[in-house]
Amino acid sequence: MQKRNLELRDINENEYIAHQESNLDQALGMGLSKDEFELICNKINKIPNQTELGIFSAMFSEHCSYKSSKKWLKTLPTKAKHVIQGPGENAGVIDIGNDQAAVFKIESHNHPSFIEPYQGSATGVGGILRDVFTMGARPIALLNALRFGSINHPLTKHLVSGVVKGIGGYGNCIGIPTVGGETNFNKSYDGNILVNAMAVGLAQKDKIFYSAATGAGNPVIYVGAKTGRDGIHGATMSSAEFTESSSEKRPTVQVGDPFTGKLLLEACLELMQTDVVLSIQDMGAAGLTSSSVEMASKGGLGMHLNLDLVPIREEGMTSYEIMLSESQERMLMILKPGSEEAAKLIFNKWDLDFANIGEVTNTGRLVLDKNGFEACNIPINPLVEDAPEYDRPYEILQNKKIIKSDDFQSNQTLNDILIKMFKSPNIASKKWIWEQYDSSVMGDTILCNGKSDAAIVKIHGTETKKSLGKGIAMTTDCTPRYVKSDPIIGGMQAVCEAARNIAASGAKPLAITNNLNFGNPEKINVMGEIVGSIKGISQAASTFNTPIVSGNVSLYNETNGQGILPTPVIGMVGIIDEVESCLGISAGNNNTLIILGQKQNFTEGWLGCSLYQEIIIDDFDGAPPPIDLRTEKQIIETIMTLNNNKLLTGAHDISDGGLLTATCEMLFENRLGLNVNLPKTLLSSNSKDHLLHSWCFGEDQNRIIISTNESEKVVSLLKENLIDYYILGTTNTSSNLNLNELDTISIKEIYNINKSTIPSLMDTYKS
Amino acid sequence: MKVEVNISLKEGVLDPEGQAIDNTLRNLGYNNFDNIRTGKQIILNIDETDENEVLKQADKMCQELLVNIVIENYQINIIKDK
Amino acid sequence: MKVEVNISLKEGVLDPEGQAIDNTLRNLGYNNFDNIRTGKQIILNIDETDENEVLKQADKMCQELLVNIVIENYQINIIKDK
Amino acid sequence: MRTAVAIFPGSNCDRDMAVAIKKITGKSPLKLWHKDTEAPNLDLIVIPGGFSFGDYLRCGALAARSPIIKNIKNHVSRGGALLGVCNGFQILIEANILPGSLVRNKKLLFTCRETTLEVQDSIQSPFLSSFNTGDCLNIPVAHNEGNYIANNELLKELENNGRIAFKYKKSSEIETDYNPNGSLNDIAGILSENGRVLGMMPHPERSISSLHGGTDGLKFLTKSIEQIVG
Ligand SMILES: Nc1ncnc2c1ncn2[C@@H]1O[C@H](COP(=O)(O)OP(=O)(O)O)[C@@H](O)[C@H]1O
Ligand SMILES: [Mg+2]
Repeated sequence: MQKRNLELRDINENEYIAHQESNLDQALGMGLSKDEFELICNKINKIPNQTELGIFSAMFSEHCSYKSSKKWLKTLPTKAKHVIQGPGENAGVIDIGNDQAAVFKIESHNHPSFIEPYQGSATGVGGILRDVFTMGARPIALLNALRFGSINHPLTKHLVSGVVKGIGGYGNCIGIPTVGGETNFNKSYDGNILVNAMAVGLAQKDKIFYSAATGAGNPVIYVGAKTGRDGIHGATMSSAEFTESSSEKRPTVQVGDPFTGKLLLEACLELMQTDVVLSIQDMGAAGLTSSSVEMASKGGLGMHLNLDLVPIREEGMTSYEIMLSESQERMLMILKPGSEEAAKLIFNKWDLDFANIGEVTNTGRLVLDKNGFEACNIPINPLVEDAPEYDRPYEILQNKKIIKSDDFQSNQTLNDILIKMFKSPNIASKKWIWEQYDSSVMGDTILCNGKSDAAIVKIHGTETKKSLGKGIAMTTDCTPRYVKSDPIIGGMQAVCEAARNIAASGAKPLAITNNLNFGNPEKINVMGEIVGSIKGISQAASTFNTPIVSGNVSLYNETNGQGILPTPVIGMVGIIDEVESCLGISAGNNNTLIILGQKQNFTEGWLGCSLYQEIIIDDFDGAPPPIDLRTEKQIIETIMTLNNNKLLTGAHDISDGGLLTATCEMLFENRLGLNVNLPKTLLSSNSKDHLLHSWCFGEDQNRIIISTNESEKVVSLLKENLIDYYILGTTNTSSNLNLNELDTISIKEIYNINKSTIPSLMDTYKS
Repeated sequence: MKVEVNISLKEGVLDPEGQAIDNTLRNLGYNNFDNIRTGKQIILNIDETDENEVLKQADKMCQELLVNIVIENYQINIIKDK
Repeated sequence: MKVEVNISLKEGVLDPEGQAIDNTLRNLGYNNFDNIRTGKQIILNIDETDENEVLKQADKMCQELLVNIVIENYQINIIKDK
Repeated sequence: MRTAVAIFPGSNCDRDMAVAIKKITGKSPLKLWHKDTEAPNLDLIVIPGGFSFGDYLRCGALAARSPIIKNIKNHVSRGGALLGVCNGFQILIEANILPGSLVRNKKLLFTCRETTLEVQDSIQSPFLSSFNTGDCLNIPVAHNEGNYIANNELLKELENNGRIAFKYKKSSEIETDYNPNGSLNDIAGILSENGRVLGMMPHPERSISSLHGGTDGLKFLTKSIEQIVG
């Protein structure tokens, strides 16, 4: 033994070091705890060498093991008749009829995007696309949920600019349309921005590919880009809290190469047309380590790889570096034996590396050779099965304080408030952002960015004589203010808003992917936010029969002890049978606006936790607006019925900023006017009256505004079904929003403010 | 004084552009070359006469804007008029 | 031999990137500079020992691919190892 | 009608263009791969949009050195019609099939949006002969480098000899943002000397449905194809 090691040292000094026994200090340095280190030694019956330790530390990281959240993720509803594949694979899969399936997932790239906004967000998009096409699906749409710090924070504009360029840089180049998403600003994200990217793909139902390895002796194939020293230990880094000094310890940043990503996409899909791929897994976080371990573990098998055969970009890479590299645009596959040559031709055609690096074994062990020596030999089970699962203490804090409208003594008019609303980058048009995304490539985009509450992309090739075809609707939503004040209601609300958005675009909600972004789970109230929102999400998702089929968890979003607002982002997918029946938000002239879900005698709106409150007191407080899941479900079903009867011209849900803000947004495109039908009790108020303000800006839930030119039929249908409704008025061409004699708002003026807020904020910042 | 800032990717950082150029050159029949790396160059005049002062200012500009110090290295040269 | 190719826009050709950098630097409070121009740098090894031969080959690469001679100038330097 | 779409690694509007052509001719266009050195006789070749070779070095530069380009040049010298859209336009310029340069958008931002194109008073061209000077088409753009530049001499040559096909059109006096990339004289597309090669930044293939993007692109492509067949 001694002699062989000496020989290895002669071959490669660094590789020799990687083969040496590790110790507790090194384990701590890699983010493992003392208990975890001891567990590892016990389970593998030896002290791991440094490569082995690196592999354990990656697999035990929060990012790969979900050690803080696993217990609770298991409680999510994940089943329904239309679910083909729930959580546990690279992406979730649902049945959308016609033997087709939608494949989708959301994933965070928060920490990398803070360090290097362009590359961090670009590789986030690349990563989520690989998760989707690994399953055999052609990606057809991208969305993103972004959270930045206060717009006045010195880093914010730099981060916005870089992240938006990075998302566009990858998505535009690879040629998948970016059709939706959300962007919000809050000071809690000053040091921890959130970049969550969602991808949706389309596959044949009977041609889904999975990651479980099969068949001892089958070849293990590496394809894609070469391995470099990119982002080594990214998985552990993204699970650690930021401190001042972490900017010093920066690992090499991963650089996205969307061009190679495009080649990999085409090559993989081309190979998948044949029947030689037995299993396939992308190399995401923790690269070759997590892909090989997960494939082997899911198949209950082992893997024997020769790392000398891995295509590398830099000289002298050690086994440790090869296993932990997070170089982008790579995949691992198990092929039918004998098919290697034919498969290789496809990858060569696309100028990609193709290497047979080992084989599947039935030993249940991960064995790695390097320079003719064994660099790693460990059982696979403990890497996955024995990864710690914590039952962390938690306390769900629910703010029950009711804020009454007369708590606000504002001396501002409705017009003043509306101007402030649309000067807030949280409400203002995000056109500056989405114009930088190619939203129409692939030629199937029907509704996107800003035109509707959810994006709609046609399913290619489903045209019939009668219809332009079926479509997939998608959206991402979360209102962190609500989650902070009451995690359970906040979790529910995110699902409700998503479902409402899908329905308001004319589609039927089907299933969910979610991205749980939180602070440090070792803090009892942060853990409470996690548990609470999972409870809320579960209740709402069960009510709508929209199970969770995939997702991602991002914890430790804290800087110097300051956590982000809890942000469980819901990505929802729905289906529309005939895309021509889709609904945008813009009302036409002479349309009647009717609020579904608003009682006739409704006069006091819910201002607790509202954007109105944030604008007046620059903070938020009190209980969030309550949610009634049954009502929500009814409203969603009602709008679907109304639309099936072809009674609607548009729809828009009431959310951030309340009724008046939503109304303005419906009037903008055609610069229309409206005489608002105010409840009698408010007729005698004045434009600064707090009760009137609460009616206009309250964020009471379960409401959608519809526009129609068949108001009588709509009303009779609503009455028949006992749905609360309130007629807001009929649009006209005056461009004025009149609230009786109380106030007149110029839609043109608000429209211009809405349009110019973000460009003018970003214009003062260049590059 | 005329100053030239040469900006290159740090060693080990992927240079997809360099790779693509490498491929095309090979397709065009070149093959006795290797190690292509791409970089940027920014040339400007700084209105100072003291070399040290010029270097100091250029360095500040690099740190503050011109260079992405997470993934890039840079080098500042004073260009002497010929 | 290591070669550096510096590629710059011809005089009079619009340099939007240079303009944007100029603006931003001024916004950041710099003002004693002018004439910012941006360019590209390509560094590669050519497997030849004769300087003239190296320059000749590099020049051919520039003409054939690396440079858009309609709007760009270029200059080839041999980098001597230190 | 024999049509083909040329595909480079990184092309991403090839399928969209094929869908549009099939909608018009009823037949899918042939696919030419960038390494193909032989191609049958064709009436129209389209170089679609995308990011050929990742847009590395200069947009279109690496694609313009592909083997297929020789073929395309032969096709042009035989009098075949050639359309380059977006990245296709960039490739035509890099391949010296059309003159001038396309540089970064003035605002240095990728831009995806609607534009209005005005048909110019041009030389005889199958792409434009069904339109009148001053006709307007609403067709979207999506690009990072569509800022057309040319020296004075070339600009004069283009303007005076009817080689400008389209310009971005200002719809009102106050509109400042009508030109999405800052191109010289608002140029959106130019023609070869004989009018049979057209390079344009806007994407007609993205404007073929009344539900999204309108149908002006379809109208343009349909009329072009009719004229090419003659
Ligand atoms: N919040 C969540 N809800 C449901 N499933 C989740 C959630 N977070 C992660 N998952 C599932 O756990 C699995 C591992 O996800 P992840 O570690 O993000 O994969 P990757 O290897 O692509 O990074 C996936 O199947 C994912 O869908
Ligand atoms: Mg994955």
